[in-house]
Amino acid sequence: MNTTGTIELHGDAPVDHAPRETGRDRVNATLGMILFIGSWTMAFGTLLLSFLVLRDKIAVWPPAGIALPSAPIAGFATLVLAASSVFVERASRSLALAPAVGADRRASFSSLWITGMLLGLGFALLQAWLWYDLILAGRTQTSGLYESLFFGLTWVHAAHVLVGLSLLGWALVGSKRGRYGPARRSFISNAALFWHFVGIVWLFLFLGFFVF
Amino acid sequence: MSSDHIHPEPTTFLRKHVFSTDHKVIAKQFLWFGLIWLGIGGIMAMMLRWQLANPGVPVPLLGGLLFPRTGGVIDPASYNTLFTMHGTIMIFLGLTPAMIGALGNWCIPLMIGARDMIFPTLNMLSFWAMFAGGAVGFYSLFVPLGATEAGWTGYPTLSTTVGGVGQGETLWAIAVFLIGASSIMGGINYITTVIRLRAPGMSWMRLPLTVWGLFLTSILNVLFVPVIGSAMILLVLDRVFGTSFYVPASIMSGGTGGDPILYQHLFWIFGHPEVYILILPAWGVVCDLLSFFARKPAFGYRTSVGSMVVITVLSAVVYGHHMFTTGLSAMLGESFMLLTMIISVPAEVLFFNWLHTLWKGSLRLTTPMLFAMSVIFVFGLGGLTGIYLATIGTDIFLHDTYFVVGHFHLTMAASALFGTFGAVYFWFPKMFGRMMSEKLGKWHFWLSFVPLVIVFCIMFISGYAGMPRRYYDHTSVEYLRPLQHLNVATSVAAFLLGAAQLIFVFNFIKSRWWGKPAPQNPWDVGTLDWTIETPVPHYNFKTIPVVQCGPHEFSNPVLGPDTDWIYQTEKLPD
Amino acid sequence: MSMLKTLLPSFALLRSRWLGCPLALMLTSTWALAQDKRWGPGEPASDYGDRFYDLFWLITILVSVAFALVVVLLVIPVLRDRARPGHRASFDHGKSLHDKRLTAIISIVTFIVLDAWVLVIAMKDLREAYWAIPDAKDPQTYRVEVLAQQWAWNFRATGVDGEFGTADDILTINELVVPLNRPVSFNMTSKDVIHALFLPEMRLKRDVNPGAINEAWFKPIKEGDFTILCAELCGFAHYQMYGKLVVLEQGQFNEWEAEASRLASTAFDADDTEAHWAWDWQE
Amino acid sequence: MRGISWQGLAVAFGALGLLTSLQTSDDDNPHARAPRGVSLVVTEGAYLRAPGADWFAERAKAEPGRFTHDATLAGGIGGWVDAKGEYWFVEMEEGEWVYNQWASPERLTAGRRDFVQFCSSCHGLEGDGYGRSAQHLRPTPRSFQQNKFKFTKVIADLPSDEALLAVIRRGLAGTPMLPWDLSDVQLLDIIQYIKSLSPEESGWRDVYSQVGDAIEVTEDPWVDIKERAIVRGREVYHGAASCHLCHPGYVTNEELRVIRKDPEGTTYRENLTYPALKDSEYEVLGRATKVMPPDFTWHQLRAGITTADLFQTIASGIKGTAMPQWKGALPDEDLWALAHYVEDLIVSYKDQRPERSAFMGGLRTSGDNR
Repeated sequence: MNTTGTIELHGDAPVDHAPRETGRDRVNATLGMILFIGSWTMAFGTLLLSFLVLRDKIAVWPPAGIALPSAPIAGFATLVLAASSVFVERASRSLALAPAVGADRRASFSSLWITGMLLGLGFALLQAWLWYDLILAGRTQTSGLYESLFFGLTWVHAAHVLVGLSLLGWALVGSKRGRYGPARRSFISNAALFWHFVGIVWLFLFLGFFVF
Repeated sequence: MSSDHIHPEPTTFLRKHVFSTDHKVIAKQFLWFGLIWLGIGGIMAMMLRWQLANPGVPVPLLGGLLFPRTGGVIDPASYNTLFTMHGTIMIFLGLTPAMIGALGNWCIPLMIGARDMIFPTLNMLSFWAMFAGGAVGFYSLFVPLGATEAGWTGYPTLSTTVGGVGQGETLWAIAVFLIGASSIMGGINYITTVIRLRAPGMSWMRLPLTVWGLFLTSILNVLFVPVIGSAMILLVLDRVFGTSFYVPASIMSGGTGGDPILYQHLFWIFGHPEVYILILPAWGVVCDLLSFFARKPAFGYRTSVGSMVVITVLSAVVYGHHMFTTGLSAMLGESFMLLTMIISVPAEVLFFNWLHTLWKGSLRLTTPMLFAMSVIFVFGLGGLTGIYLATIGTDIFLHDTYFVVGHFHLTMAASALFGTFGAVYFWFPKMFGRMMSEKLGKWHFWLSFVPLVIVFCIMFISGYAGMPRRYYDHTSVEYLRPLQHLNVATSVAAFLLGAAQLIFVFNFIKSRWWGKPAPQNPWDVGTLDWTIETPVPHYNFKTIPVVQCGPHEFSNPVLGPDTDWIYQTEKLPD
Repeated sequence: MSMLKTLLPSFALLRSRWLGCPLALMLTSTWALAQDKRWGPGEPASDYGDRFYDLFWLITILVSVAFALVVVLLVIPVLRDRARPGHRASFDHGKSLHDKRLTAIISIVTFIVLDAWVLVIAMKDLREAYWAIPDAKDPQTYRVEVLAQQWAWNFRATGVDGEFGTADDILTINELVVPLNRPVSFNMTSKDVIHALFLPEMRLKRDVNPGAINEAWFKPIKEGDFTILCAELCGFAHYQMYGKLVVLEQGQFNEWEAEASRLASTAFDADDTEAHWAWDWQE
Repeated sequence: MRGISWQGLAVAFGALGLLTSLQTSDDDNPHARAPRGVSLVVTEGAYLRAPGADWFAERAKAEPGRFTHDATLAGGIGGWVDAKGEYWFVEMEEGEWVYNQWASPERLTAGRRDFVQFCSSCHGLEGDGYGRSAQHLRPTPRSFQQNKFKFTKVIADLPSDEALLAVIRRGLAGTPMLPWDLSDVQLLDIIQYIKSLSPEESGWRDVYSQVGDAIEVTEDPWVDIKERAIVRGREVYHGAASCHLCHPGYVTNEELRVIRKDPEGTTYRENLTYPALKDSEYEVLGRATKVMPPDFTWHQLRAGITTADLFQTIASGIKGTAMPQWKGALPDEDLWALAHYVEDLIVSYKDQRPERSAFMGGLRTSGDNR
């Protein structure tokens, strides 16, 4: 709809049969997404705060003499997730540039996006490996505070990874079916935003558990 | 995706009335939902008061049905469940949908000149997430091993498996989580809508104050509800998966364990803003209604907005005053005491503006106006008694006594409830196309207001005398036995208060279907919602209005002697 | 009377006989209130208990004045400025410099009178009373370790030897005996859920958290039996978690302590390690 | 986007179902310990022992077709369902079972729920007397796997339902065992459940054990001559009953010699005016604890301090401790005299600190009592 709001509409409420996304719609969608991410930042901020508070209760960090999750796997997972984010972002941007650069951009979007998704899947597998490793060593979430923190926080994060992957998949299917494309891309850019958010959260978890 | 694209009006019943994306339908859904839960929560309060006044006497009417194994007597566990669920229901399932869900959905698009919320599907989901939360919460009452018994604050370790092994507490946490998700969805929607869909000319300083209140509430919702969401996730992990976030190791036997106090921090980081989440829309409504019915501009519009903003900000940093007896360090305690007290300054500015709005007005004492004015009284009483609780010296004695119960019921419960009543009486004509009975409305007002003040003022007395809250039976302790008269008196007044709500129910139902048809603008008010016909058409505004003046241009001399108000779409004469 | 009529918009209601019932009930409740012999928490029995009274009544006076102002300002327009033919509200957005100044002045006055005043006294109270935990090394200080549980208070005093964790520790359940005019210092923790030690006559309340040790203290200045309550929801028998606090004059107390210690050593079973729960005193 | 909402709702509800179905199991619950005996999974919140499971299993082997399935799975607890669909808690057979009670699955289930809700914080989820709040607690909460109860005031080892009900209603003074405000229906259900916690072949699940009758409160022969009762009680206490062996003796050594008619020069136990710590059969963590016989002028008595209460307690003795059953060992007349004497000690000296000091001090000045 026109931003000035002065169009006179006659009779019944008008019907727009061919929804197209205007720049205004994109701003709306992005604003909504940013608010959502802001909100979820508070949620994960809470978890990280809990992490810091509880970590402070343990005299030696990480606790001595117990099996710890493998730092190399986690580090590799971090890189994979970062790469995934980069691919997703490039894909999303290639769509935005599409009208200017040419139609073949849509193909480039697909390949970049799929690469990003596969990397994301790879991250999920690495994450599963981390858990498996720890469980093999006899540590589960009930073993102690460290394990509670590790399993609890990574579970919540993994749930978001799964949601993120579903969103990416949904966007991919939508773009294949022509539901999303250069003219209607706010879902795609929002999915990408969410994916970056998931990546940033992981970064903090990684720093908390493996670096500091 | 976007509300700018107009879809045809749905024709199937399911799409039109159940899974509708129309903000007006959703507002009505929220209203009915909220009112029903307020009723359930109210009945629970009545049962609580019954037990306190007559410990161990079977509850009349409902007792045999609800507590067959005890012959109608509320047993201690059921009593705990009742007050826990009373709090949870009133806050999350009663006031939140009725105040924020219904009022926000109804007022925001109509008052800012938008055709719908900006994310209609999200809006629908918001209601159904709330509904799911309500369903889970209700179901939790009937699970084996008892419903939640840990108080609405759900402090661990009482809320972990240490204190209760049943499913009820888990379901309670999930219900709170779902309701929180609903609030976040609503909040995102409201904020984006207010930012993006204001009609041309509707500048920030021309927004009705109701919208301001709802907007600030939404900000608090979006920022602080996730905190309780996370706290609940950790609680569920502790309960279901055996983690130890909140379950500490024993001092004597050692080991690593979590920290129950962490939950208190998280809960109150959310919990204190929640108080303002509930009260800010009521304040907005009161600001507007006072101006509308005093036929006078809202005095000090900018300072009112400013103080609401300041309170919104302050609400985030004062939560520690709920934990003065927990064992906060002296430094933290003093800082929180100072910050809490500072809240009285913006609150005082609001009071000043409200009273000044009435001063030299031309007061039309309709039912909505009476409720709006009673908020000044009730919130004044509740807010001022907050000073006792902000001061650590007095709080140490008064903490967790009935004084606190009286205080927060007056501030966040009674004020928000009366604000909601005022709003319902005010917008009912636009919502349902019929007028509510003024006569019954005034009966309802007086019979609610007087007992309500009595109920909670007696609580101040009994709290001052040292009566702890959440006691099943105060006569079990010799020290408290002489105070039982106070309990009886409170209960008598509370039953009156409860009975008075039947008038409202009757009035609401009768007016909804058999009331007098409402004119387009029964209250002579100029905001955008009253510029359109009743009932409001699909997509509200055929033409998006262009706003020419503020919402409160009452009795402006330039309007001439014949009229004292002007629509916001009209230009003030020079 | 006309004033009253204007006060109640629906004054006709008053004439209705139906209003008689609720009015009668309200009178009943007022009567019930008047039956109460004890309207307050009773005389304080600890040396800092008076501070609570003083602060409470100071705040009450301030708050009452503020609330009276609000009510007066609320009632005057109702009586004076009712809508009537020919009456028009004054048009005032409250934007003038004068209004802004007034707002600012009232804000500052509120802060100083309502907040700062109370704040200063409260801080003084805190530092001199609640947070001035007595030195545990001072032999005058009577130390008690509190172990709360669902639904009882376990108290442990050192006994005559002044050491925790020895055979003569005095262990009591739901009953605490302390000497008169000596500071009593608590170290408190809980086995299971959060409790709160509430000594209403002593004006003392402190949460008792599992997994952490909280401190509190008071100094009894009256002999006699007093109340111990739990003030934090701890399950459905919360209301039954109460005990007795006995304050004894020093001579009697010494006698009591010697005898209790002696009996405690008799009951002490060195092999039953599970029964020994004292911890190192924490400052 | 429209489609998502439906699927989203479905997924949300699915996840919800999943979450609630995964309740804390034994492994996850740090407070639950490895269950003894047979354990079966029950649905709501905790593993509980299924009493009788193996007994019924044997039965079922002997009589194929008699029992069809474990009632735990059918929502009951600790019992079996027979071919007719009836739930069997304890089999009635040939009248040898003294306590042939039949409890419906609903009743046991309700009892278990109430037990878990109200009792398990001290008595443990399995009724082993070691819940979280029982840690460090002396005297220890009862383990219902031991079938021993101190203050039930009955003749035989096992108390009747009425006796247990009375104990729960009255509470045990001076311990965290509260006087419970629950309804009779709830309490009797809990009692049925407690009985089902007996281990194999013992307690209520032993063919030969007996449920005792309550000690009858006979007519008090001393009702108008209390002073004489006290004098007589003092004699019995220190003489025939020799209570002073465990409880404090409230006499000097010389007086004791006179009462007992012992020759000059007889010595008695050291610290005669203090109680002596005694072994008991009450186990916690596999180890028997000791109990302290009360000093009537000092300690709180658990089971009531009226003359009738004291008479019943003395007559029945305190099971599992050194306090024997005096009914039969002494004539009722003497039991009443003892009750009067003890009551007098309580009334005269407990909480009467100066009087007590004077009294006990007077006994101890003789030197040999210290």
